[in-house]
Parts: sequence; structure tokens; C-alpha cells
Amino acid sequence: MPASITPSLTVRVLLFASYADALGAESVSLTLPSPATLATVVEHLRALPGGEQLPAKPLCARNLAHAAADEPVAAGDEIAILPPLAGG
Amino acid sequence: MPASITPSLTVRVLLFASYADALGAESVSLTLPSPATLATVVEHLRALPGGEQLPAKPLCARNLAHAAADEPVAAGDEIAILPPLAGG
Amino acid sequence: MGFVTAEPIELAPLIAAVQAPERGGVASFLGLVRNHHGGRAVLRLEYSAYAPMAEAECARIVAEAEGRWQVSVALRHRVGSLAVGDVAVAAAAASAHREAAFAACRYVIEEVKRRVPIWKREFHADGTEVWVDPTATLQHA
Amino acid sequence: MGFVTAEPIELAPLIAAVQAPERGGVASFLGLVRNHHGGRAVLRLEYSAYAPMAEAECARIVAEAEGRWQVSVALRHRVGSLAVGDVAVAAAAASAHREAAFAACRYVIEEVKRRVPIWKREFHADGTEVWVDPTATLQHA
Repeated sequence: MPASITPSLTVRVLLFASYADALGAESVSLTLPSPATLATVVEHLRALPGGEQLPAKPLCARNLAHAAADEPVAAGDEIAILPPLAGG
Repeated sequence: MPASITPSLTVRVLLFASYADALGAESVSLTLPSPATLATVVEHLRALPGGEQLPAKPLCARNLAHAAADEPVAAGDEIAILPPLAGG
Repeated sequence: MGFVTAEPIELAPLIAAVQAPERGGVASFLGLVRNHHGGRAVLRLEYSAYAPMAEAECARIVAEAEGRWQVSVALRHRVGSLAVGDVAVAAAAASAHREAAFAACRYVIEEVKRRVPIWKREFHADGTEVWVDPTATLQHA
Repeated sequence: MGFVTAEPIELAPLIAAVQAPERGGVASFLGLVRNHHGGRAVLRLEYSAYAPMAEAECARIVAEAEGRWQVSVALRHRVGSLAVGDVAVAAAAASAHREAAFAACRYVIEEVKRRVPIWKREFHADGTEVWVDPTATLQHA
């Protein structure tokens, strides 16, 4: 494999409530260097227009479960970044 | 007042559930020496036929409230002797 | 309406009685007749009360709960013949804070069991019947 | 049926779903839309959810409660537009023991608030609106 090609990974990220408002979208597609973690996803999201309104360490979910920022992400994962929960 | 006459007090005592069964009555009228306490009431009740089935220190109520055995009783009081409570 | 009733108890009217626009949490409890007790199959229960004292004691318990927490409380206890599954007692407590609602509801139920002069006669599947005595722990083994 | 619903929530069917002849105690909780929040008059709320995760998280919470206590648990959370007094969340826990019923009901409600991905937009009487952020404690002063 030629050394000049960095492996990359495309993931779809779901956004909700105030974060969807901030980025003006309910989902975004991100191309990340591989390997990547949820922290990488957040970092790339925060570089998008409006993304600076997201905190550095938001709640994250992967495949319908809460997930820590250092969890790796893989192609096909359902990733979501969650504003402060307000159920109940 | 002649020394030979002991002051006395007549009270009506309500009985419930297993205690009513034991004494075969839902209320009894007792003539007690005066002054008397709820303990006196219990003592006299236990001397009646069937009264030996009552414990020496049952729950007592006076005028619709729980009352300790050493509370005095007066004519006109509503006295009740309560089997173990089983509400709920 | 009194706290002690011979009519079937519904929870919804109790909740409706305590809820208000500023009270966002309603905790409630239903005590139902179970089909077993002390290892025996129960067919039905007969609840009886020292009615005027039971009313007074329930009123005191509700007042205590409403004094101790910022809650509104509703309480009913049934008397008469109850079948398995029937509601024997119901309590509801509404508050702006769910902690207070839970605490008050729990307090009311515990105090009802501890203080309200109500008794029950248990009719068993084997034809026997007995006055229930919660203090006789051996029979509950 | 799912845990998250756009239909009005009734408590009675939840209680009916958990009660059984051997379970004599049913603790339940209703969370209602309040008419105020953070010092402002609230007209209505719009609840939204990350629905598939909310379903999965509710199922996990119910399974945890049923694993930790001897209880049967029912849970519903509403989404969509709610008016003051509407039921936002309801939980019921039935057990042979009232302590377990209360503990499980309380656990479920606390965990729902802590873990289920649901958000609410608050519409105020003064025409303003805001996403509710329970972590922004200053606004709740």
C-alpha cells in the first residue's frame, strides 16, 4: 500500500434538538482518518459551521447505546451526538 | 363523704375483630374504681369470660386516638381496645 | 368524602384530586388483595374498621405528610368483602418535586399500616378463616 | 407496544399490565407538564426523541429494575406537543413487597431522566422558547 494514502472512514452522524439547530441539519456525513474514535467525530463536527456551539465533550451514542469518547468508530456504526437529556 | 364508699366510674369499651370474638361482644360497659387508667380497663376486661384471650398490654385508644396504658379515663370517654392492626 | 369506603377504589380520581399545574410529579401506591398469605391460598378478605377512629387517624397521617413535604395527598382504604386483585388501599401524593412525592406517598402507606384501626379476616381455599395478625411473624414464615 | 409514544398516556393500562394475583403492591409515578420552569410561565412543551435509542434505553432500564428487584415494570414516555397537566412519563412497578415496588419505580424514573435520549422545547407565555437544559443549573435558580 503506497505510504501517501491515509486510510479513511465515512460515518453518518445524527444530531438532535439544540445541536441539530446549531448545525442546521439532523444528520451529517463525515470523512474521518482511520482509526477514529467518537472524540474524532466530535472534533470534526466542531469544525463545521455552527459546530463551535457544541461542547468539547458532549454525550455520544454508538449503535443505540451511550458510549465513551474514546470508543472507536467503524463504518456502518450509527453515531449520535446528544444534547443534555431532558426526558421525564 | 362516708369513708365506706369508693368512688367509681362507668365506661363503655369498644371491642373489634378477634377481641370482639373473644368476649362475644362489640362493646362492654365496665364499672371501675376511680381514678382509673386504660390499664385498669384492660385488667377488668381480662377478668371477664373470654377476656383471658386478650394480651396484658393490648393497643388502646381513647377518644379516637391511640393512647398509652397509663392514660387516665374519664366518664364519657370513648375507649377502644384494638387487636393487632392489619390495614393496607 | 371519607378516607374509609365500602365502594371499590379507583386511583384516577385520587390522582385528579391532588394534581395541579404547579405539581409536576405524582407518586401513587395501590395495595391489592394477594392470592396467598403465610403460605396459604387466599380466596377473599373481609376488612372491618373502627370507622370514626380510622377516619381521624387517616386525616392525621395526611396532615402530617402535607406538613412535612410540599405535597398534596389523597388516601382511601376499603372495607367490606374484597376478592383477590381488589384494591384495599390507595394513596397519591403530588408535588413540584418527585422526591417529595415519593417520600410522602411511602410515608402515608407505612403509617396507615402502622396506625389505622383496620382488621382483616382471611378466607382460605381450604375452608379455614383467620383474623390476620401482622405481629404474629411465625405464621408468615 | 413501544416505550415512546405520541399518544396520551393513561396510567390504568400500565398498572393492569404489571399487576398479578401474587403481586400485592403497585407503586407508580406520573410526570406531568408543569406551568412554570426556571421562573417562567410555561404554555406547552414539544418533546422529541432519538426514538430507536430511546426504545433501547427504556428496555434496558426496565430489564435492570426487573433484575434487581422482584418486580414487573411498565414504562411510557410521550413525545410531541404537550400542554400543562399532560402526562409526559409514567412508570408502574408491581411486587409482592411494597419496598421493592417503590424502589423499582423510583429507579426507573431516575434512570429515564438520566439516560433516555429525549429533549423538550419549552414555549413560554412571553413568546420566547428554549431547549430545556437540566445541566444549566443557573437557569433553574
